[in-house]
Amino acid sequence: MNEIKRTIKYEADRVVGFGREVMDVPGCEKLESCIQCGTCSGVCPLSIYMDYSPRQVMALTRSDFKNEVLQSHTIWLCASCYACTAECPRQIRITDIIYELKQRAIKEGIYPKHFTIPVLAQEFTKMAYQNGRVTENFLAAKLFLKTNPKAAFGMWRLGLALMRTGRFAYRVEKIENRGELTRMMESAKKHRDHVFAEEAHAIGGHGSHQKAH
Amino acid sequence: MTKFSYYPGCSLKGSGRAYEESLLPVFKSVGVELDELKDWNCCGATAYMAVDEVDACVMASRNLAIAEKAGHKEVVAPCSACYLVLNKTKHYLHDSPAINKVVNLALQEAGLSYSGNTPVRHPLDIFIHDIGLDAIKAKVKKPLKGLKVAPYYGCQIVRPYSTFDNQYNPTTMDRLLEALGATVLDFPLKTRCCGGSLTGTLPEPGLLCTYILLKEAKKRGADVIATVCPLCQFNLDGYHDKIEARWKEPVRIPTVYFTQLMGLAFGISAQELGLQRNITPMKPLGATAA
Amino acid sequence: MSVKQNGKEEVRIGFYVCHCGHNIAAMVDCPEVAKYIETLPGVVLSRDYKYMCSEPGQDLVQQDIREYKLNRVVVASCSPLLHEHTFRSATEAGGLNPFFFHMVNIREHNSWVHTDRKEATEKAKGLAHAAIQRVAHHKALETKRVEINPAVLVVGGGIAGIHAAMTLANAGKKVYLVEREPSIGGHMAKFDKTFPTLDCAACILTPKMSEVGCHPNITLWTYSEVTKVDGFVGNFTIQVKRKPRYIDPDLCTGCQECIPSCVFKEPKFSDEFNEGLGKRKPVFISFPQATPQVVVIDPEVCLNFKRGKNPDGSAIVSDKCKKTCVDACGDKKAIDFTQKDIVEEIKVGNIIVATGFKTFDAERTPQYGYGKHKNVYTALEIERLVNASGPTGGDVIMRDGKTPKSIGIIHCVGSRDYKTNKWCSRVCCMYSMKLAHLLKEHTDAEIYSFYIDMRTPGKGYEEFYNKMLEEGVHFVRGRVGEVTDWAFTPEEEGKLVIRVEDTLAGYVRRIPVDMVVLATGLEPQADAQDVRRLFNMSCGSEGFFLERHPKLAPVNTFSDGIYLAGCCQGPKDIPDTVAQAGAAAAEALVLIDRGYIEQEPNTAFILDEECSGCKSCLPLCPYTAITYQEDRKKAVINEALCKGCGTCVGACPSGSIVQNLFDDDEIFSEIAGVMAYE
Amino acid sequence: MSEKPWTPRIVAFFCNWCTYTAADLAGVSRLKYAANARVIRVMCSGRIDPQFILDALNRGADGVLIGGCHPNDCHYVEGNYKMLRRFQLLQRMLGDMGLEKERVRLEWISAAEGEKVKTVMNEMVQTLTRLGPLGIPKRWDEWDKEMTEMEHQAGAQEPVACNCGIAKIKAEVAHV
Amino acid sequence: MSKPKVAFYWCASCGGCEETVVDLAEDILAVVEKVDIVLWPVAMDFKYKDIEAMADNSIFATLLNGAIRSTEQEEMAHLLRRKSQFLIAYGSCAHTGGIPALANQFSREQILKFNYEDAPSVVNENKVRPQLKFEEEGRSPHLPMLWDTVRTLDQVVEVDFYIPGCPPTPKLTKTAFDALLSGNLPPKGSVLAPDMALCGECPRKDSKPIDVVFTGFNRSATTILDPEKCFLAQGVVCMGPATRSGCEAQCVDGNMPCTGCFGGTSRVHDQGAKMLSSLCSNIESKEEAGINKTLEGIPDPVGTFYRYGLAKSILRRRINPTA
Repeated sequence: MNEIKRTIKYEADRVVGFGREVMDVPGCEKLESCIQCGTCSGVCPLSIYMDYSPRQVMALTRSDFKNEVLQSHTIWLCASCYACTAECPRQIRITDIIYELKQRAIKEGIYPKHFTIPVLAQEFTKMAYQNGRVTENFLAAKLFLKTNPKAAFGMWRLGLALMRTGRFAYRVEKIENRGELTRMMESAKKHRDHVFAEEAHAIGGHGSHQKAH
Repeated sequence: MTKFSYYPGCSLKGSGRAYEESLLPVFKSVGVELDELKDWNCCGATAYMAVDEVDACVMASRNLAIAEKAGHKEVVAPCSACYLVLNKTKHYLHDSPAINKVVNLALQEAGLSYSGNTPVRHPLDIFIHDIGLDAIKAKVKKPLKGLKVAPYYGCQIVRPYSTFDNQYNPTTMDRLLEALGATVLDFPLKTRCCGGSLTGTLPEPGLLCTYILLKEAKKRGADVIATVCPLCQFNLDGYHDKIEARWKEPVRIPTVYFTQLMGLAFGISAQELGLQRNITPMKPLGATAA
Repeated sequence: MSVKQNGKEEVRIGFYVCHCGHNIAAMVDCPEVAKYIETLPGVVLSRDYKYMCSEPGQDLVQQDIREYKLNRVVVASCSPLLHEHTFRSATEAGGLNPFFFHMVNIREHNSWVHTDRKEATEKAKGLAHAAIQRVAHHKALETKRVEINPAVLVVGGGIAGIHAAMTLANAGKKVYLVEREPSIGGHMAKFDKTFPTLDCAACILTPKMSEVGCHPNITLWTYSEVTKVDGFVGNFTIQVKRKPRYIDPDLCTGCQECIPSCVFKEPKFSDEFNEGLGKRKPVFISFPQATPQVVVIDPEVCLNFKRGKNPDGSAIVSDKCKKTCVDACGDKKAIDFTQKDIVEEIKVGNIIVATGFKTFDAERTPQYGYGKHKNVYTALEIERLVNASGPTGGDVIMRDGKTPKSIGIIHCVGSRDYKTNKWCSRVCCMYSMKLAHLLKEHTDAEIYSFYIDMRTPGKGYEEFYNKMLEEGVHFVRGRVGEVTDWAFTPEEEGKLVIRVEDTLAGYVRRIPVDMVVLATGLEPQADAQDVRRLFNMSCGSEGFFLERHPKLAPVNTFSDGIYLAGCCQGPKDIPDTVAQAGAAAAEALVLIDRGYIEQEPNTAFILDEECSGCKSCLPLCPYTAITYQEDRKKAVINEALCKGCGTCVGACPSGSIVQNLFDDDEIFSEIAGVMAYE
Repeated sequence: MSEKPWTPRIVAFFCNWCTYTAADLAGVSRLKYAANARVIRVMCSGRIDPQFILDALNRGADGVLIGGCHPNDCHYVEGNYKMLRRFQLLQRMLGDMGLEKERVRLEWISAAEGEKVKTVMNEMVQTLTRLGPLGIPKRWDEWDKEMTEMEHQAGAQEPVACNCGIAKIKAEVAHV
Repeated sequence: MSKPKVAFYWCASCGGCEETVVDLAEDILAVVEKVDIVLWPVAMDFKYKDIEAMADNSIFATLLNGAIRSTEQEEMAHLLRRKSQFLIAYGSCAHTGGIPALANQFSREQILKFNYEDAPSVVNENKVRPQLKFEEEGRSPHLPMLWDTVRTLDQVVEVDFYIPGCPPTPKLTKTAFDALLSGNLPPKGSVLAPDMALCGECPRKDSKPIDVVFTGFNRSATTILDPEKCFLAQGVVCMGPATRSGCEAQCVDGNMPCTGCFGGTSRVHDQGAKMLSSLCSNIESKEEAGINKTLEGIPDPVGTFYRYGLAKSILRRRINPTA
């Protein structure tokens, strides 16, 4: 992109409260103490491809730049190798924060267009949800048809190799008791909101509230 | 004969079936019986966590509950992603009362329950700490003399929930391979990411990760890379063409499961161990010695 | 309104609530508290005032005492540990016995820790109510004086200990300086130059060291450790264990003939002083300017100890060795393998603890490859490497024999890191830049300095930073992710690669270098906890010794007569250390020159009439202050020995032991007071 | 304060050298915690007489917190052990007297542990809020009613016919 | 002029205190000739209305023993208070609640249920309980109501003096009488017994070493007791150190440890708490586990430390009788 772009940020560009929201999610609270040292980017094997470095994503999140963060490639480039989480001198659970951001991006549907990964995530989820299992090559096929069939074409050699070596699945794997799984997921949908509300209330007060690690 | 619950995960039934094919006989020969969880379901992997943490926990916890029902106190999860997700779920259930409540309500629907104390363990952990190197040495019939192996652990079994090995410099597989008589190389990238699912979705960055690993292994004179994870194996084995095309550099080097190497050393045939499933095949043992 | 107390005396209480500027007033409605207290029986007047501890505040108390014939004073302000003394004095100046005063803590325990003004105000009322009820029971008391032994013990012979000892000795006081190592000098003796002035550490330190060595008022015991501390401020009894160095210091002339003559022709044992970069013999002297100039024999490696040591420390002399050293020493006869541990017992009135710090163990941050890649060094190793008297005579030659052309210095190793040490070590930024300068000077290499935040708060420090920028040191703001030895690009081949985000440029970078220097942080000595117990001090959460008050008593500890100097209290640089050592010495001098201290009269005593002689209290007193008089069949407390803990009071089954300042009726009325207010 | 909703009232006894100082540190560090406790300073936890604890409860405290130096760290060598020993039996005895054992709490808090003061205070407020008021004085107002009141009830009560000695006890049970 | 009138009355008590009065033996005659006994239910007949008929304060002194635990006892306490110049709490029950006050560990319901239904010796299928009022042959007698809480006399009416003990000794009783009659009295509210703990007059005092620490507690019922040695030195709980003297250590003479019937000294608010404090402080162990092991020897602290004093203790009764 060689057109000149304005890069200044005005207060109106912030979605005030976003940072707080994220930091209130169990496991994400330590973001408060980020000192922007860049260790996360320093150890991230994929940071070299990111539009914002993990460190910047942390800063942007904390400063309420919701749109910038949710539209960034960064969160989708995370391969969740947890190197950043393991190395962060402030013990911030960066990988989990990135997960949190991915979830929000998907919920709000504002992830970068024609980006395969969120689609993969969703397709994967759907398949896992419906069949209880995931059959890789079917998933892959689906994915490529949804995103760019051309790429699928580019994969034919690999496909053949897999068939040759007998690593290719010809039918979709399913669990027997799919109803059971569905019931569970339904129940989760039913209860989650009020349970979380209750817990938040129970914790409240002056209490240093519980956190997921 | 000690028994463990066995959670294979989707890959070990699919592209990673060679892992299972080698895992079972090897465990058998050291006197461990794995019985597969009845009607287990996908752990949700990293993808599900990206969509919805709570649902992901519900999904994963069904397996833990089934395991608890089965009555063996420990679950073996060979796939790194499964290992991580199941452990992560345990942590969430322990740390977040809310998630715990939701999950248990969900489990009730299925007439299941989970008490929280079912350790999820990786085969490496069990081989080293339960069975022990001496017992393994004793089983070696064909030592892997002169076979130069680059031990590759990947990320998710050492970070962040693993307790059985050092997260900076894991050595369990190193020690195991040495016990098999192999020459274990100092492989500085042993815990560096292989690119994970990116290889499929965003080839450029994904394959770079894989390329770096192959390149370094080759440079250090490895005959073979040993891995513990079906996705790593897939990445390191499946994309040689693409990588060579992209970076104009020969990187062909076979990547096999550490259990396959154990099997070979135990004298099990390559066929039984599913070695024929490698896209870049490993040379038969004798040949490498030269 | 006023009430009669126990028949005779009429209690007239003056109550004062302090705003402490906004510190209290912001969270506590002071006028309302005053208004409430005014209504309580016995309260003659009740005021709120901006700063009670100020001159006018104290005058106010004194005037009121005279004007309103007050006989009790209560002040609600900060912690009694801070200002109780101030207000007691004011009360006394007003013509009352100081112990008719009582203090209420509504700042540290209230306004500073609460968020709801109403709740905080209610709490203040409750606490004040309690004090009003309590103070009515107060009695006139006399403080007791304890003589101060003018001698001082200084523990630790680093720059802090040296400076404190010299200050006291020059003031004409007797000083015992105890150092664990064979020579004094501490870490500073290992440094090459000192920031920001770059003057040579040895040049400024060694003169002070030799002064200490020959000062008539200083008894210097190196290679020794304090093993026992008894008594209290003014009269401590100390036991010092002196390890045998197998050399008689009085006979040794420091000629060091013994060293070349040792049967080990080549030095082959790791040299601690040079951080293991050099080698020494079993008989050695730590460094040329070591004080005292007395060699040491290392029993771990000397052949004469092949058959080990006796329990008392002396050698079970073996014939394995030709004892060439003894011949070399000749008729001086200074070498003595039969030397034993000596335990000295001394009496002192004050103690200065200056036990220093330990540098962070770089292997605890494996991502930087210390101990794995041989060209990764710690800062202290570099100090020796660039030092003219160091193992390489000042030439920067790496472990692989090469001279570095590019060097990366990594800041904050074992600092600001929640996985190792949370705190900032305060000196690393500066010493890293100093090393950058020295390394550049010695090697002309390209220097990269990786920092999180550049901290240069000190006279001439920022200027030094600027100097380094001008000298062309490449500063990269970013905490290094990893140091590895695998190459991705040709220029990385055979180098150590530093992977870091250059947070200012906004790129992740891979920077190949020949040498990596880890600016390791400062942490408490490994045995800090034992030392703490030995001297009955407290430690902060990070393990450094805790000062009595961060601002107002920075060198005092919670044990009177025991002071802190230098890095044992927290990381600090040489100027601050010296300043603190001087302050500690001054604190000691205060007591010594006054000659006595007044002790809180909170001692317990037994009501002789009432004591049934049940003997229950006897085993309880840790100071054996309680004795049983067989003839009278009663227990008595020796006030001189009583430290006022009140354990016996709480345990006397017939309530026949009472304690000044903390008597039953005082505490019961305090309980009634806090509960009276809803 | 009747209008304000009930919150637990805590009497705390802190030793001068460790816990009281820790509370000062909490203040200096501006940590924030619940305002329910009233701290009474003693030189050593060894001074704390079980009578104080009972008295505090009897005067309306919902809980009592005791703070002393960690084992081995007592400024007076071992006052804290003496407290620990008393506490063990006192807590059991209070149980026999119908009090929940969480109402009295013993904590070792060193001069450096300002944070711990905060957490302990907050935890205790949470626990007591869960347990609800102890309010012994209020209970006595209730209990003492039986002294005069019940006689009136007895008088007011309708006599019931006695069928051959088998007494009707409803009345009796009614107001038990 | 007529002799001063004296009354004896009993409430919740065992009658032991009456015995003491009788035990004054020949001294009783001395008393009798100095005073008119106008009321003494244990020894002579009288009617409630006789007392009611008396003028207020017409009785010189009333020695009332027994705790107050029923409406009738309360009524009598008030009546006698009104009629007497001096009301004296006589004996442990009136003074500190005594044995009856151990009932304060339970609710009335629990007590009635046990005594009329659950007690092994009871046969009562219909679970009949005493009722307050009933009609029979035209009469309607009514029973006093049993209280939930047992009280000391001074928790019901104002008391002038206390004579402690279960029972008080004849000697204390006589000196009390002498003091009353001679009119040289200590301040109102005094306990008419020495204000020093029992060890002061204990014959075994010297047999206690100065360094007794406890590693365990023996119970007098299950150990052979050395007849010479201080009980505490034998690891047996003796309330002596926390209990007023004046009994001349009679229990100790009988080789039984003091159980504390004289109550604490004037300087103590809670005899039991004080004894607990002193015993525990001298336990040897420094770890919770070890301490609790040692304390296993005191299975029932309430019964041990408040055998006679529960009503007078700071807490006075169990807080949640149902809990």
